[in-house]
Amino acid sequence: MRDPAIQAFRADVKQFCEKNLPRDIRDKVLAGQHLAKSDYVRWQKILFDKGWIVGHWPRAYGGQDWTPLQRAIFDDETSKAGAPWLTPFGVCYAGPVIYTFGSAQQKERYLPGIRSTDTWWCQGYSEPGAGSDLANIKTRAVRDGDQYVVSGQKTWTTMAQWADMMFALVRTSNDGKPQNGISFLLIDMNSPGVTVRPIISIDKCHHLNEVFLDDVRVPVENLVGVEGRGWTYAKFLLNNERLLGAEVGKSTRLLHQLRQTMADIREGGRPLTDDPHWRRRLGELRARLLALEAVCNEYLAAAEAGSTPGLEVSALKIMGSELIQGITGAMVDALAIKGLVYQTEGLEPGWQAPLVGVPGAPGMIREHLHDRATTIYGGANEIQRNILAKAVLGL
Amino acid sequence: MRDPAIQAFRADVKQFCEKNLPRDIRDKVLAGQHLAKSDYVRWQKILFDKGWIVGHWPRAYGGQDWTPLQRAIFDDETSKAGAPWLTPFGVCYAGPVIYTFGSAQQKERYLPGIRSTDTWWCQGYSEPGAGSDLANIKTRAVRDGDQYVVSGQKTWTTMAQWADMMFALVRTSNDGKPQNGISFLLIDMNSPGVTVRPIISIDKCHHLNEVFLDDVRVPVENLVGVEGRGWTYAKFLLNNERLLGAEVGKSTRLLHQLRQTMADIREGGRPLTDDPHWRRRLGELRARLLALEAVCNEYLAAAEAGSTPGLEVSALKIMGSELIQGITGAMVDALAIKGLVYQTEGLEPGWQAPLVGVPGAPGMIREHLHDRATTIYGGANEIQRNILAKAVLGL
Amino acid sequence: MSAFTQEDRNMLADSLNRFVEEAYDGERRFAILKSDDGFGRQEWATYAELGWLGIAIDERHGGSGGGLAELAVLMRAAGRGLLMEPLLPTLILAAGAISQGGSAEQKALWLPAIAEGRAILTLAQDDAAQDAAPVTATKAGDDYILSGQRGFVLYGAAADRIIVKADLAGNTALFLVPPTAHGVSLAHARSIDDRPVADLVLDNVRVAAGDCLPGGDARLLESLNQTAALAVCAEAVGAMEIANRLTLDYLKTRTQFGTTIGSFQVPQHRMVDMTLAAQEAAAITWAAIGAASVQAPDADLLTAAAKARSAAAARLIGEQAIQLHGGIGMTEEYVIGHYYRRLMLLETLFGGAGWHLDRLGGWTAAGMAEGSV
Amino acid sequence: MSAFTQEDRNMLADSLNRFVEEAYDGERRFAILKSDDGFGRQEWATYAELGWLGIAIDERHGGSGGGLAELAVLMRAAGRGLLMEPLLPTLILAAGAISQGGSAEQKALWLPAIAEGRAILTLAQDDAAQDAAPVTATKAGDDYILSGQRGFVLYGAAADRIIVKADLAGNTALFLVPPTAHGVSLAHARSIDDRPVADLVLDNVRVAAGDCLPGGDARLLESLNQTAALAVCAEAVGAMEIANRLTLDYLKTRTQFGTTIGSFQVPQHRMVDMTLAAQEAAAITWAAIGAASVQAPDADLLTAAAKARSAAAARLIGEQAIQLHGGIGMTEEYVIGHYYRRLMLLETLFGGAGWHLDRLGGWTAAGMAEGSV
Repeated sequence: MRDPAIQAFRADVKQFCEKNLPRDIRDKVLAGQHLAKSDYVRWQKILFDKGWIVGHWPRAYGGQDWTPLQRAIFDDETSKAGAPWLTPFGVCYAGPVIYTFGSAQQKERYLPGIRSTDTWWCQGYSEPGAGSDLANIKTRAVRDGDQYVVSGQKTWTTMAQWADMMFALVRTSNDGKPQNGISFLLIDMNSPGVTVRPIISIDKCHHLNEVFLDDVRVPVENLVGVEGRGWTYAKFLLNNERLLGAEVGKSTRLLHQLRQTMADIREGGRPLTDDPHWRRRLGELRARLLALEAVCNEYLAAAEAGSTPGLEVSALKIMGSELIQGITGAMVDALAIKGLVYQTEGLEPGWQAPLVGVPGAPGMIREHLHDRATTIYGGANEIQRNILAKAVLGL
Repeated sequence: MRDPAIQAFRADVKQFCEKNLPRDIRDKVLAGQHLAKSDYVRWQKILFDKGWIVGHWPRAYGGQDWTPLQRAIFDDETSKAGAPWLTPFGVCYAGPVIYTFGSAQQKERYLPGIRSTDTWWCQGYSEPGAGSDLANIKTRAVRDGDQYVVSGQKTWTTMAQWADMMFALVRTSNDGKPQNGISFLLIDMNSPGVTVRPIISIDKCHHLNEVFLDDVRVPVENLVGVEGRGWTYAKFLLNNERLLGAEVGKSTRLLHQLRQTMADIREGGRPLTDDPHWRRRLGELRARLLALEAVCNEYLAAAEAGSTPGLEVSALKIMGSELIQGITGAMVDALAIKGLVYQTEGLEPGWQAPLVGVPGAPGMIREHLHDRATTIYGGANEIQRNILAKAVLGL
Repeated sequence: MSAFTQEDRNMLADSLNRFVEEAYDGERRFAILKSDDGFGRQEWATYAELGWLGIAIDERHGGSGGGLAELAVLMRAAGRGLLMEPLLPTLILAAGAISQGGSAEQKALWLPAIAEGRAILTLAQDDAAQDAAPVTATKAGDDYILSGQRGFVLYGAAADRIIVKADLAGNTALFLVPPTAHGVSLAHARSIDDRPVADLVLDNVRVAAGDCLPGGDARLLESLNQTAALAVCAEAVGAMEIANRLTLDYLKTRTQFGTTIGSFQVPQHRMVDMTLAAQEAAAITWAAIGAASVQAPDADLLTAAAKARSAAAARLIGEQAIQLHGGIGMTEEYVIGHYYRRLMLLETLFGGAGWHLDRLGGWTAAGMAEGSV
Repeated sequence: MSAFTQEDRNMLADSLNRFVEEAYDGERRFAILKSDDGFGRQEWATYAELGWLGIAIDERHGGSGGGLAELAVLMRAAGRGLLMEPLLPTLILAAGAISQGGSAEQKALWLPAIAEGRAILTLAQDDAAQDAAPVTATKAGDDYILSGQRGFVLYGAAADRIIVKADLAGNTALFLVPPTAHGVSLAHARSIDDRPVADLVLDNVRVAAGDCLPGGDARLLESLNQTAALAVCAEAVGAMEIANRLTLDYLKTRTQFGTTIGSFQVPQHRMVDMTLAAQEAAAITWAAIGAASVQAPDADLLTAAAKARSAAAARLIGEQAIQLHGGIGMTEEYVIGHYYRRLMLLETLFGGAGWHLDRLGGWTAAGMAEGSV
């Protein structure tokens, strides 16, 4: 990690963000405010122009062949700088599956729009009866000539309201093991029969959706790879993303914000940073963050050395998500009674905090409420512990 | 709990202890030092003379028909006063089973010695393969004329080294459900074939033993109740003791000691009682103790009102044992580096603390190490949670 | 002290629970949430009719002469049903302040109005707005002039009177301020559990001498805050009961990997811990309420313990209720998240765990009171 | 800086682990525990032969020129095998003090003796005896006179020299004191993990000028304590590895209710948490050792984090290893309780979690150093 080339790369990313991350976007991110689709697109196009949005892709597909370590540094530094979440649906999920398993025609048709964020993707995995238990998906795709007829319901579909395309797991067969009958399909969100219904989450925000698929006709050429192998491709994706689950960059940014909040809030005339309980709590979160970084660095070093991906994803997901909840929980505790007013208007850009409440509080409360989901999505932490018990410990 | 009659009884017990608990015994208890068998006997005989050692027994058998609440108050106040543990093997376990299920001859023969502590009893339940899983006991009792021939091994047998008699669960049949073939037998520890081997525990002390039973001949008249019903009698005992599992008295005494230790230990010139972290930790333990008392009082009130015993034993065992570990853990943390010297000589009565270490530290370390077992014995807390999940929650 | 017997309280609890289950269902509650008022005016009238608003008001003033124990029964039901109405500020804070510190005229004017549902009152004391100027009162002839700011005034927008804590020449004083008075402005918002709250700005507001509470001193306020802390504990007990029940139901019905979630040991043990936590919080809460009702010497000790343990239980139960529900627990449409947010509020109101533990630790360090046993 | 390559270190670790597994078995270890010395003199000679005692001693003084990274490899193995020998006081504290603060003569005299296993040394600094009088040194001609007390001197009874921290006219000074010197008395005891420790009383002990370490100042001591904290972390990493391995083995073999304990989900998840905790503690420990080895600006920060996380992991693993073993875990005869007690010691030595977290929190509150990334 102390390698000069690596440090130089880190400095580059940092400096680039300082110069090129639009101030208005950064301010919204740091205040925890709503971002418009256009904010995400604007920033991702800036990164596209720099060649970085798909830095982790192979050069053959327009990438830079970044190592896992570079990828992690890029993610860290953009997060810390206050960049928006790099929406992964295109560049991390759909793209790599398409260039790895897709047809030449699919590559030609979809990769350019993914790179430039001209096409917005969403992920059609979860269903009402298949959350942590993905193999249980029920959405059916029945072959009818040159088309699949797709019917079913997807849920928890992040940002589907903005999506042009969905990559979806669908059931093409009920024979054999449940995993075997699943296929990977690219669905145009403008097709007749696609209905998107918002799900408002407990932070009062609209990130999630239900997507109803009602006899949606999808051309056969939108099948990625081989019919019935969708489960394999989905697992490939999971491994692909294994080292980012720790969200070190996000935690670092949030910890900075916690520290600032502690300095801003006074109790009995003293800032919380002077309170022994709060100092120790801050120290504890810092220690956990430093340790998580150290674990990531070990994994990354192993990945650099060419070791095959293992079960890091589960370990990092557990540690990372629980740390984020630790930090946002501390934020809300620091706000104390001042944080019990949840002014969702405060999530709108340009909002001027009135007398009620504390500036920045709405964003922190939103983050806290939203992040209750970090231990649930992507396979609940209980499932991750099951996986580790079985696969790593042999229990 | 604010009933004047109850408060008067509490005051009586307290006053009696102040006057009659021998100072030398109390000092050993408060210092966490070793007690000799004679110390236990001496105190229990004092209580016997007062008629209190079997206060919870029916009057017909020499008791006072105490209510569950009186019983709990007696236990609380004696513990707080620094009385030795009221060894339950005779007066709480063997006695009640014998007067409830035993023959006239058994009552006549055994109850007097139990009341007066002239006979020392031990409990022969656990075996190497049957700890939390008691139904799995293997010790065999085979009928041979007027005798049972008993072979097997008991373990974790507390104070067996002092015992004249053991009440034991033995297997008299292998038919049907494992619980059904278990019988309740009274075994003379002086019989040929009984071997007691000490188990030294991690506190370096000898409380526990293995008891080997090698073709031990036990007269048939020592069978309590009906052959094969031993499991029922053992469960009866469990319910009998259900409200003492919280060990409120012991926790109260230990919390006093923690507070004293915090006042004695100085860091940076200030006693720990002035340290904000330590004050909050003490407050937290106090809050848990007050809440545990409140839960006990609710159970006791229900029992007074004649409600049938339920699953309180599991709930109180979990809360009580985890609180005790919380307190002794805090003691060791308060001692910090000063508590890392474990002078077992300091457990001997009359020992004068030399320069090394802190007075009282050996007793506190012993207590801490010993109390790691509180969440294990009597059915590990994991088992208690299983029981509650099934029986109370219906899971 | 209370005119109620235990049987009366049980009957009260039964009728409250029946109301919550039958009349305050999810649909009605969502409609209330979305209304401008943020609470049910119609429900408030019902509560008055059923005599609930007067349970702790003296019989001379149209109440039924109960006390904290009866208010706790009411607040527990409020927690179970996540009631949105201003029970805490009106019945506990304002009626408490007037009953204990008001003049005969103030009592005669306001207590019947509260009991009959004609008046909603609240109390402004905490300084929740950062760096807000504290409220000061100065004497001006027979009147008082109040200036300053107060944050987090529960139901400030709906109140007929806001009882404002002010500093009067170095002493605490309480004033009945009409929100329509000249110089009063209110900024409205919603609390994290969707209740209407407000920040209050007083700019040279003139208050008549008759609107100062003669007994409105610091001791009264401390006693009110103690009572309110226990009312909040009781409300949390109710909310935890239902959050646990919903979660247990979910464990029993939701299937994953071909079996119910509740058949796995980890969710089982967690549910046991949530159940024990709720039981413990309830026991210490009722113990503290019992002690406070008779002004027992250990009332402060037990109150601090109750608030601290109930806060710990609220956090465990709130967080794990969401976790065990999985995705559905994250949706606004489903009610468990509302229990979570209500519990977040209750955990913090009238002192979070840390504050109460610091006090309890200090008392314990100074010597363990015998009164506690 | 170090003469070792990563390959060298791997080879060192292999040979250490082989020794621990083959030569330092339970039987031998119990014999050592019960011996008067409380550690293996024969083993000490073996360590010298194998070159382990000199790994961090300069090549000019008969060592192999390694540093903290190599000592960490050694200490990790010491933790795995619960070694009883005085590695920490001799190699880290005493050899460290002499290497960094000693005169040329002191180095030439003591460092080869240590490397060759001819001398055992320790350092007395903490004031573990309550109200003990601190050690003061006064100049008396060319000599010094030392008086005072020090507690918890590791292996004080076996030491050929005790390096005593004393106050010399307001400054820290270190002196090499022979335990046989006139006026020195030692009270012996065992630590909670069975190691010989002593309290030291110095009553007008005369020490020659040549036995004062010229560079033995407060900065040196701070640096030694930092190094020792990391050595303790490395030892804890080793102990946690084996405690986890033994517990996992037990879960896989012990049956209850007709199946292995490890087939239940609750023990499974707890074992996962223990594994993750050990992994985390190891990662931050190696990161801190890497930083300290090159004196990186974030070394202090990482050291505090390493000690705090390793303490938290040690507690979780120690306690749960016993809990998951059940009754057998409570017996002195079985080794898991020995791991527990060793971890208790390591958790506290050179600052427990609280102490390090307070520091870390203070630094973080003052500003998050960029050097940490």
